[in-house]
Amino acid sequence: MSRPVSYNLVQKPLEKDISVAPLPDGHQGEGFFATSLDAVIGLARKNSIWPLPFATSCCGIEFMATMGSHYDLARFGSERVGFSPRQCDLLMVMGTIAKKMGPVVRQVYLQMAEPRWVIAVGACASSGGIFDTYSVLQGIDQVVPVDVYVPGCPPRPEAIIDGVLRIQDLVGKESLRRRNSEQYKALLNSYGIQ
Amino acid sequence: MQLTQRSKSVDRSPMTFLESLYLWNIMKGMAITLRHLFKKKATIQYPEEKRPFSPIFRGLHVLNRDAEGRENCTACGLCAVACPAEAITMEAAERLPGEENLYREEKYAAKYEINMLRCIFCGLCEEACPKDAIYLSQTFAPANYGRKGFIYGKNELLIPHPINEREAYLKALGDRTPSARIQNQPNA
Amino acid sequence: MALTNEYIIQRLKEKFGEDLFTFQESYGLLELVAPKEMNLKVLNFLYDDAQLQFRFLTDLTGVHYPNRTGEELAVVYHLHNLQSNCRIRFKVHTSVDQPEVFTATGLFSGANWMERETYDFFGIQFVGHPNLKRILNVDEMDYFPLRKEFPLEDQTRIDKDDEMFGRG
Amino acid sequence: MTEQHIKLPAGSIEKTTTTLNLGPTHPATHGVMQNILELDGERIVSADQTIGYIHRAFEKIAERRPLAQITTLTDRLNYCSSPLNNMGWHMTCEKLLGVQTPKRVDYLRVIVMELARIADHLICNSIMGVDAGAYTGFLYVMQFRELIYEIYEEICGARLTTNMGRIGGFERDFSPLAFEKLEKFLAEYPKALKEFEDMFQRNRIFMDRTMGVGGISAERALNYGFTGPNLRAAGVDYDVRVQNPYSSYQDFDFTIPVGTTGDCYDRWLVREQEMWQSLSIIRQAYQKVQSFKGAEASVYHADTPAYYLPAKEDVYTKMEALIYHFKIIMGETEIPAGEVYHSIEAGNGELGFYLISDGGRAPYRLHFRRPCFIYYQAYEELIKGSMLSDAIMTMSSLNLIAGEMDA
Amino acid sequence: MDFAAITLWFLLEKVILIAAIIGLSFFVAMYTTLAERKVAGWMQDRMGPNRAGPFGILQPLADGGKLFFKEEIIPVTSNRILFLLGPALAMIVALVTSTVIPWGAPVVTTTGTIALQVTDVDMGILIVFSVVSVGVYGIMIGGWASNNKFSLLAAIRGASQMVSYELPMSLALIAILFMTGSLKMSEIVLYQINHGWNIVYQPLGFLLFFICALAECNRTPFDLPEAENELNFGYHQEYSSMKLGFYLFAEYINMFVSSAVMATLFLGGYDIPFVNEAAWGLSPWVYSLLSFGVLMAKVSFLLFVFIWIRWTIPRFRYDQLMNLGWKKMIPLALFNMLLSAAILLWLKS
Amino acid sequence: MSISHLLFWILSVTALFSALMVVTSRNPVYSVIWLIVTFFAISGHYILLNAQFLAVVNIIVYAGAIMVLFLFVIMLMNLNKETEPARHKWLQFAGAVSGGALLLVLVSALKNTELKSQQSLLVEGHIGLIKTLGQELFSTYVIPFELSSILFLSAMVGAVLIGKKD
Repeated sequence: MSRPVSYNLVQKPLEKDISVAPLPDGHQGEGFFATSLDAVIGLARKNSIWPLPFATSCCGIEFMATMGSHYDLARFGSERVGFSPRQCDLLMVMGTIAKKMGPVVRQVYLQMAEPRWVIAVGACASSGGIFDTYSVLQGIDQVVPVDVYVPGCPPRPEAIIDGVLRIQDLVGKESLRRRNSEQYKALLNSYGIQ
Repeated sequence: MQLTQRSKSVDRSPMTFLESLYLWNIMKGMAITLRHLFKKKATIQYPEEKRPFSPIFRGLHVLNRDAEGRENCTACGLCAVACPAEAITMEAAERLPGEENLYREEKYAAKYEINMLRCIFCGLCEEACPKDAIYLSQTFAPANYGRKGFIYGKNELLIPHPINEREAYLKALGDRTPSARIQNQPNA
Repeated sequence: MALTNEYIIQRLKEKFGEDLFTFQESYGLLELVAPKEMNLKVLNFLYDDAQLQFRFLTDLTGVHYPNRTGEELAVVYHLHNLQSNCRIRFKVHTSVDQPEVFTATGLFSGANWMERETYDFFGIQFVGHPNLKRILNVDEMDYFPLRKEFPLEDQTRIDKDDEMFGRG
Repeated sequence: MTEQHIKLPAGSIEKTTTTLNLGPTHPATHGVMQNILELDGERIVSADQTIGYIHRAFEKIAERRPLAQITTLTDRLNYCSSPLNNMGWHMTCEKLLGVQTPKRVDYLRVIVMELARIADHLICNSIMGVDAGAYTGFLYVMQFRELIYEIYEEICGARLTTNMGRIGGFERDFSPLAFEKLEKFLAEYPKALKEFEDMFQRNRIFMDRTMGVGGISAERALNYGFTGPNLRAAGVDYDVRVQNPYSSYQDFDFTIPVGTTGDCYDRWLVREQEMWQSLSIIRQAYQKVQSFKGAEASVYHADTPAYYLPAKEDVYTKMEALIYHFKIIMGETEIPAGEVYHSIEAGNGELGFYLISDGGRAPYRLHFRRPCFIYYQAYEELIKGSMLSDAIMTMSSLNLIAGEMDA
Repeated sequence: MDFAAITLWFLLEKVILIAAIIGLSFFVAMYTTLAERKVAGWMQDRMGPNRAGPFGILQPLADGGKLFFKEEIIPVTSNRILFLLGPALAMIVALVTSTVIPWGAPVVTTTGTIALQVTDVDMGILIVFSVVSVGVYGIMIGGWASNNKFSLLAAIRGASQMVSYELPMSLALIAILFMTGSLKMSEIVLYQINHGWNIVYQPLGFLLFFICALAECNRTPFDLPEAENELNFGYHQEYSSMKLGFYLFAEYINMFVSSAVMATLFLGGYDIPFVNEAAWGLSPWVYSLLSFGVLMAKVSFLLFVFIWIRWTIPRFRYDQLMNLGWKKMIPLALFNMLLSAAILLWLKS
Repeated sequence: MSISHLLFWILSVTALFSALMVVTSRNPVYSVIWLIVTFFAISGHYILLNAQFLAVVNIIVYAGAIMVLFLFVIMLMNLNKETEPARHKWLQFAGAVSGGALLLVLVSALKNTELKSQQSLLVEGHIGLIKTLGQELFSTYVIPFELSSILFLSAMVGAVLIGKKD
């Protein structure tokens, strides 16, 4: 049973992500200073993403491999994993989130300092995966806004790094004003977060 | 309690005087870490360097075509039944006259969608297929920003047409000699 | 000294009389079924008897048989005599209306959580259990999910097509 | 600390206890579990464990799935050693269906299972080092877990949740590269393990942290239903591989390491020694696999057309094979009614599968005896009266896997 | 005190010196964070940060920039003023310690002498101790004000640990003072230039001092106030943004300063070993710069040892730490002190 | 006004203000912190008087050790505004009276001392320097010094004994 081809090289376009809020009208001419400050801070932020590994199950084990010597997430400046939500920039939800756990995820998200990003690693966290059951939350986007989804059960470390790279793209492009924008507030409000 | 003849006590000897001084074993540990400081690093710098995957690695799916470029899938639904995550959805359609160069058999999948976010890449669909139609590939599923970005339709799943899209087909085929496994893969 | 299934049956019959139990053997494992009132007495006997010495509770779980009227729920104990390496399976049945079974926590500390789990899944009330409350599910849950009549699926899922070929 | 958190025992204003909530997202609760500790200073007065934070209803799902699909569930039980669970599940099915596996399959399974055991123990022991504050040893041995994953990838195409094997054997023979990587592993791992031991085993700080911490007597451990390394650390040499050999374990020569006090240090040593034993078992199994000649040397599954999927070429060309193929995939195969209990020695102890079949497509009821779930209830007894740091060492030395615990 | 000697030039010189030292402290602390991550990476067979700039040299700037623009969270249940005071104290104390360290040989020019030392008071080394003893407040106040039980536990651990380890530290130091006969840092260095390094005569003293320095800086194996796997970063758990940065930075500045103190007390300060540099006839500026470089090399080595230890060994338990401090370190330090005194008396008589 | 004067006044005001704050703060942790500020101000005075050793020891012992213990105890006792019981009126009154009495005694004792025109009288003296202090302690005052050390030793032994009781 050999496979017809080795790779699926179709590039699925990246969906426009929910977190890049377009600038409101009248703010177009930002001036050189503001835009370059945005760029510099974006660059700083993107190279210093401190993750909070919210690892509940299998994907957490692959995250260990990602932190390990072979893949070394530290190269992106992200090895300072913290379990204190205040100090982290990126909530990495890895593994099944049961309905009992849902409020905890939300609580952790609420405790994080802005700007914060969320990445749902693996099938369970993103959509419930094979656990379409009474006790499992069908995707953490029901309780917190998610910026990047990483498919796989569990994703390979390469895929996790790919997810982090996507987050880096996001972070690098983000304007300093985004977190004060109406769109962002509306997004949070849709999750009941003031 | 002794149940078998095979038990053997672990070595739990009390600390020797040297060990109780802390320093000797700490030095030993430090010598080990220092040795590693100069060792070759194990890291594969992922986006630039890539590690070869096994030829049976279970990554993104592909839908097969036969040598003339006709789709193999007949929408029998076995893969969907075999899928533990219930991630495969399809709609069958009858082949119309004049479409013989598109579909191999009289029935084909008009719609074939896999929700990669649900998929657990267990490979059961590949095993279940009786028509040489669905396979997994060595490409891992990439991350995306929204949930819609993970519904892979036929466009994304079908392999390139072996005649009309020769170049893409060859690229997807990859170098399949065993020695190529040592080299890096093309960009996924 | 090897324990044989015949010997166990004999010992039990000596102690409890001929027709208290129904015996069955499947895949080499002796299975005995007793009335639910007797479960502690039987477990105690199996534990204390100098020959039997079933002192290791391997497993405790429940099963739901909705079609067997009057004995819908079963509690299954797997016991192990480590010294002579012999396992038995012990079952009691109870009705779904009055699912009360005596607890084995006095005998086996390990039974505590297993009974809580069984309660959580099937609603079997273990009489005398020190802390019988839900263990895996949220406390607010108002049904016993592993009973056959309750659905498995999360009702909020929208992204699947159940029309497909006999699954579900 | 606000007032409501402090309980004053009657008649005393000097002694106050503090409630400390360890988990469910505390760094030391690998996976998710909650411990509500009552502390007097740093001493633990009482503990209350809450679990179920990743309860996924495995047993309910299993009632809807054909036997083959349940393998994917067992992967996610103790995810540190998925292949062990896979093999255990397949053996349970084989017991129910009455399938005899050829010797070569047994030995290949032994290789896979012992690799998984090494991966499991290795995570537990190295994480114990991390919880004690030394991170580096963890990364040294994790490189070899990576190698184990590469071997898995060569065998089945996945790294962690392997979905490996089928009823009756494997889906394909091991590739030469898999054996090559296995040889590499056998050659390099002992050195790394030795180095890892050198970093911790006789280091006084580590010994002080683990010796006499979280101990349990053999009697209490048995009463709590301990199995696996945690029971053996308490001095009972109960090992399913020896007591009820499965998959031809009787053909192998190995010893069962036992401890005496059942404390964290003993658990660490037992796991460490078991890794050495596993290595020796893998060597023996690999030799046995190599000793097969001729047609036998390429057997990788039992000859049971009713339960083992036919080869793809036959499916495409032969009618009979196609019918079997459809029957197996749709779950229409003849499954005898009956009740089976089968257990294997998993990374954490006796992993039991209690399968009730009514002859239908899916099990009528499937219950997993999850060792973690059973021994975690002893945690309060283990840590009572010790210090907060001890509670953390005890937790990691028990190797609690939330996925297995909550099922 | 004599204030008559204060001239504008003197003030200017000191202001420049202070600014330089603070800048140096920040720079070294920043790059110690990078060094820690890189060395840890290399020791663990991996690369460490290498994306921010070539070899990751911009990594500290990225971290700083990020922290600076992060939201400041002050928990509602915390005590606002103390919550702010904690990191500020930690930072100030860390910076003040460096005033009495001679950073290089004095520049002796024809017009006068410029000491590369902010102040060369008689009690030099005691000043260090007094500042260090106050250093514990940053942790205590910060941990308490967070109103979080993990932080409070960490604060208590930190306070008792730092107070306990100050004692053997000062006892180890007294043995040095017996030999040098002066508390002045500059004279201690001069003594070593003339008589050889103190570490040769006081190996045990150096070891004790080094262990205490580890404890005072909250480094592994004494990182109990942080203990990420037990107390989840302990006292600074509730801190975000630059306040967290202050705490993290203060730790590295402390490491830097204590390395400098150890280098000065035991490793000959800015003395260049094995050579008689005075005979080279270098210009005073070059010579001073060279001696400064030598001191920095010693400091870097000690910093490396700090990092090296951190990534090798596990941490103590709280009671074991106290046992070690009170039952082993203090008697050993006392023994060392008495032994040194006895030997010195015997040699002198 | 010379720098010494200026510093003297600044330090005096700081010392007095922080001492007042120690008494008036409602939160005991604030009191401790103000007390530490007071100690620093007093150490500043010592330095003005060229008693560097006393200044440093004052900080090491009082600010660095004793106040740490105070803070320690206060943190553990969890004295908050909410938990602190309201004081009786007459207690406050008694406090004021006894404080006033102490002030009276101090004022009357100091009334007849001769005020020097120069505040920093000891500027030229070297009594506060470590060498002279040591010489004085170990020659003139050797017996009181040793006596007090015995007193401390016995206090330590007593503390250990009390601690062991539990």
